[in-house]
Amino acid sequence: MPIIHSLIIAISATLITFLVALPVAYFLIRRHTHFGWVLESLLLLPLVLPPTVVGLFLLQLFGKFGFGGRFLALFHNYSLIFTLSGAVLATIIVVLPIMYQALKAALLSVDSNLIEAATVMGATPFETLRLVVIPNAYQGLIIGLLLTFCRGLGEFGASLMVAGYIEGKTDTIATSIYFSIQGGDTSTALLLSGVNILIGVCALLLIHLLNQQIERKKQQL
Amino acid sequence: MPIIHSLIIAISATLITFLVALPVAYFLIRRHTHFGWVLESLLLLPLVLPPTVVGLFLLQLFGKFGFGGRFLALFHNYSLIFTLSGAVLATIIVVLPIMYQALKAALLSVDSNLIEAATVMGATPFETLRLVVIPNAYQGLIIGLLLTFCRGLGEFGASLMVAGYIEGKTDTIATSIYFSIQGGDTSTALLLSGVNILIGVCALLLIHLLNQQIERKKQQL
Amino acid sequence: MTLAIAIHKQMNARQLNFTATLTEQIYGLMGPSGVGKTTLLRIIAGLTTAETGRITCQEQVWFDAAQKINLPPKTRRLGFMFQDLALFPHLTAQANIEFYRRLKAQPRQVDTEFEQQLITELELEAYLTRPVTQLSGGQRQRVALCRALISRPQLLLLDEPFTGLDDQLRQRAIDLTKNVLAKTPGTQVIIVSHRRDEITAFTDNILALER
Amino acid sequence: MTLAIAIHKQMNARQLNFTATLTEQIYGLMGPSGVGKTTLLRIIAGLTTAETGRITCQEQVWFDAAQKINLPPKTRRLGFMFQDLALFPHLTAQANIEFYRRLKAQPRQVDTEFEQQLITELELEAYLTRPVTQLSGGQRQRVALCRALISRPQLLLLDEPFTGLDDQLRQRAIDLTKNVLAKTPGTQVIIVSHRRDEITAFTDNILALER
Amino acid sequence: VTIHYSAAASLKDTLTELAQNYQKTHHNTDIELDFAGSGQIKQKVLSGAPIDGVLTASKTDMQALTKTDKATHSQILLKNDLVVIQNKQAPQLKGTLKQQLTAANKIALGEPKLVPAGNYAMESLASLNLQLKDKFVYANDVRQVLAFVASGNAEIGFVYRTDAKISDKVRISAKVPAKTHSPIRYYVGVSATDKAKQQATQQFNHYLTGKPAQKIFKQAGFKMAN
Ligand SMILES: Nc1ncnc2c1ncn2[C@@H]1O[C@H](COP(=O)(O)OP(=O)(O)OP(=O)(O)O)[C@@H](O)[C@H]1O
Ligand SMILES: Nc1ncnc2c1ncn2[C@@H]1O[C@H](COP(=O)(O)OP(=O)(O)OP(=O)(O)O)[C@@H](O)[C@H]1O
Ligand code: MOO
Ligand SMILES: [Mg+2]
Ligand SMILES: [Mg+2]
Repeated sequence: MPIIHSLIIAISATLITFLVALPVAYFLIRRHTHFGWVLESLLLLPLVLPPTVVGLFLLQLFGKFGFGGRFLALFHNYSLIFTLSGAVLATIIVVLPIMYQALKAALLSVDSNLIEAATVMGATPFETLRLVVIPNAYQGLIIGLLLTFCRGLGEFGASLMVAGYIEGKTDTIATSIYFSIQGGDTSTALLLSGVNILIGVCALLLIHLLNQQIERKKQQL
Repeated sequence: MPIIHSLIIAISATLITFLVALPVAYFLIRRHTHFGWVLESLLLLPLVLPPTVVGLFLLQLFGKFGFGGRFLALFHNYSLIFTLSGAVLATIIVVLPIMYQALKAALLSVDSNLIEAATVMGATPFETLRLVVIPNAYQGLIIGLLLTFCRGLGEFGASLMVAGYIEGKTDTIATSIYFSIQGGDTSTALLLSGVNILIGVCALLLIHLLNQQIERKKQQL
Repeated sequence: MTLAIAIHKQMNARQLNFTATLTEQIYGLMGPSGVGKTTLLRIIAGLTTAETGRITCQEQVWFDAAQKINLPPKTRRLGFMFQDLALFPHLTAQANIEFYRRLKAQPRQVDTEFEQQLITELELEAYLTRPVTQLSGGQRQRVALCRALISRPQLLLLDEPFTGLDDQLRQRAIDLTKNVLAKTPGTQVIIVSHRRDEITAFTDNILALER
Repeated sequence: MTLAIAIHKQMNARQLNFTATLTEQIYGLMGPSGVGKTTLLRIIAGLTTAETGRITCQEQVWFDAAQKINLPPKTRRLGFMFQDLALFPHLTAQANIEFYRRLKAQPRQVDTEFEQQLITELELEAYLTRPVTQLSGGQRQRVALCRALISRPQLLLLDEPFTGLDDQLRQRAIDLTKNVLAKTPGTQVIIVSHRRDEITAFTDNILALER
Repeated sequence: VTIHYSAAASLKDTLTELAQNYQKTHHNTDIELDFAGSGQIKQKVLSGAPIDGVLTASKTDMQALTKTDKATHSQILLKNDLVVIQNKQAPQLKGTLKQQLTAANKIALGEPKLVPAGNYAMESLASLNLQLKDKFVYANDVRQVLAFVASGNAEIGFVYRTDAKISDKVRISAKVPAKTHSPIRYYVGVSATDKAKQQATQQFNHYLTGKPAQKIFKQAGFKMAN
């Protein structure tokens, strides 16, 4: 179970941050607004704070008496706290800065001539992003995905705060490792660490194979 | 004091990981060795494991009974545990994967034609790195530095394990935040969080100004 | 099309003043290196903004510094062959040429027969499935020319389109371009070249930029 | 210099076989677009590896497929002007030209007077302090030529060095290159061009590549 | 001499004050205080961290150390009580502990293997014959139990009496009878290997059991062991 939970959390956090950060980064690079400056600072926040603090903040916000919590309670008395969705949310907040900065670096590396060429040809900003920027930035984008996914696997401070450690419901590999180590159960901890590393290496391998595929496609068409 | 400690830790961890990761990433990109594959997996390790676990591992390695600890004890009975150097070491291990992957992405974005041109002109790999690759990858490099520095500021799991929380000696902003929250001292926690955010935003600002400087130099020479 | 623009700062502190009314279909643009030919095309395309002036095209105001009008490039219905080509390096020759088809917002009719003819005339069949990064200089040049010609724009801007081709290919490319223009009378074209013969093969309307 | 090489795979499955012994100082290399001119220069420079063959230069084996000898490019003492220029975009024109001076491992004597002369002849003074990204196509072309000529190499490889220049500048560049070569008899040169007149201005030794 | 003293995190403020007082009169002893969870302290000592004095919030952690001779001279220092807390914003819970617990949807407690308070809570629940496992939310430490209750998402949580004071968002709704769990004791011990440090640590431990120290401990809500 912890393995499945971890995978759910890491994968959905990666996908969601990707889909959120990509348009934001793209938009902010294209126009240098002052608003962007504020947003970037905000985005750094979860990085400079200990994850536990981020978790505590989210707990208060989405708790029964918090603003977010009361709002969500309007929908069939829904609550994020002590659920897997809560863990996903916490992880998203923690990994978002990494994803954002990595994507920004990737987008910045795309030759502006290509963007101009697409624009002149009548491409909308979104089409330019999809057809020109992403394919040319893919190496950097993939590294951003890898970093985010792996950090999502390892994160436990914030999600433990928001989702708690409920066996069979919100336990993840990272929290299980943490608890078994603290409880002196080194063998379980080692086993679970091994699992996490394996997942990480699989992700790396996947990316490696994907890269090779793309390179081969380019070369031996 | 926590502020100074945090700055020492974050800055030295950033610099050291930069100096370590840059040549490694450069070397591994130039030649596709199988060894590199193993190294990359190893480098992912601290990312997929909870920082506390990384800290515990370091504690065992550099403790009285560990291999590293016994080795260091040969030098005037030196010990890393409960020292600022220990915190730096722990932080380095935690942030190294982020630095490495960010640098890799930055280096990959440099046009290979330029590297060929430098090579033909007689540049050694190191000269090529210094004169061509770094200046052309600087946007990505700077983002790597920012990410690493900020994560270093926020890290506390691993360094708490290795260096403990000793007021006036190894307390950092992140661990102080953690303990004030533990003690219910929310106002101190908020204040210290503010300090950390301020430092983060200053780093961002610095980078922004630096970028502008470089751009202006390029444009209005 | 009427043009009256001035630009100074974005030209390394050189001065470019240019005024013209273009009524014919084909114009050649000549001038010494660094005089501002590329800059002029970029201004017309909306990629660089002139400091003062006004550009209109078929009753439509594209640019007016005084009124702060500046139509975005994508609505100007252009074909632009860049001096440095700006081919999409992640795509094959064919995908570069057919890039227009993937744009949904501003579809342009590209008929397959016409495309086939361009490709054959420019001797590109054998390379269609290759990524453009694996093509020779001259092959890339032809892909870029093909990409610009195929778009059937309102205004076609060709920046040194025939450079780097051997005499035989150059002649073929010139003839082809002439053909395309003859078939699409609605397309106005400005051709930049440093060779007078390349221009006179098309037209006697020469716009000269001088220092 | 003796050359005997064959390459197939890295040329999009075209075939390139080339054998020659170069004893004169100046050679022109001609052939239709895509035939392998650039590829040949890259093989000589060591940037692309031929499948079979052998290259020697002044008694030194640079490449031997059978013996698996392949001297790295940096020890071949080359000057290479690339078809796509490959200027360093982060540097000014001057810094690009003087890039050699910053290389400590293989210093080449660059005398200031010589450098000054090249810059003047190529009309580059006014642009020296500009980043190359802000130069026009022809200006960039001249910076690249200047960077290659200044290096005083053992072997100079010029890939379409005079393309994109107007007649006047082209003539000046050709004369200048001739001058430089006359002053440095130790430098052997291979000039790629698609224009016969550019080659014959230098030499009658034409290496022709055919399909 | 400088001694490194690792203590349970819940004693941070009290012990910091005591160490300062102690150093005023004992100029030749420097005390490096370091705080962590009891389990973490045990881990650190077992991993060979250079710790001279330990103060744990549980018997089992201290026992793990004395058994392997990693700590000596262990002795009980303080006592504490287990209580259940609820959110101040919620209506005051009525009824016996048993009723309160069965009525709750979510019960927050420290992970038993890790947090001593969690372990005691489990003992009590067992002796009260309550099967509530599917209501448990395990927390990393006491603070997290407080946070869970303060956020309103766990109706009830187990903490020590002294911890209940940390947060002003919770109130004690019931006491857990002391006889339902093994006694809650704080232990001090000596882990130093160096003679001089051993002595200095013992002296400090002795000071902690003395009158002036007791007063300060009492202020924080602890009871003395004897
Ligand atoms: N981005 C830029 N910023 C500042 N100055 C520029 C920029 N691009 C070009 N210039 C300068 O503007 C002038 C005109 O450049 P432009 O590229 O229009 O010349 P051109 O007529 O196309 O020359 P060529 O025939 O060499 O291509 C040149 O002096 C050039 O240095
Ligand atoms: N990296 C590459 N991988 C595979 N094939 C390539 C690569 N580069 C060039 N080619 C192919 O090799 C052939 C020779 O290319 P080359 O660049 O040497 O031609 P060229 O004689 O210089 O032509 P041009 O005058 O157009 O520059 C071409 O058919 C080209 O498509
Ligand atoms: O920095 Mo953490 O809270 O140990 O993932
Ligand atoms: Mg131009
Ligand atoms: Mg070529």
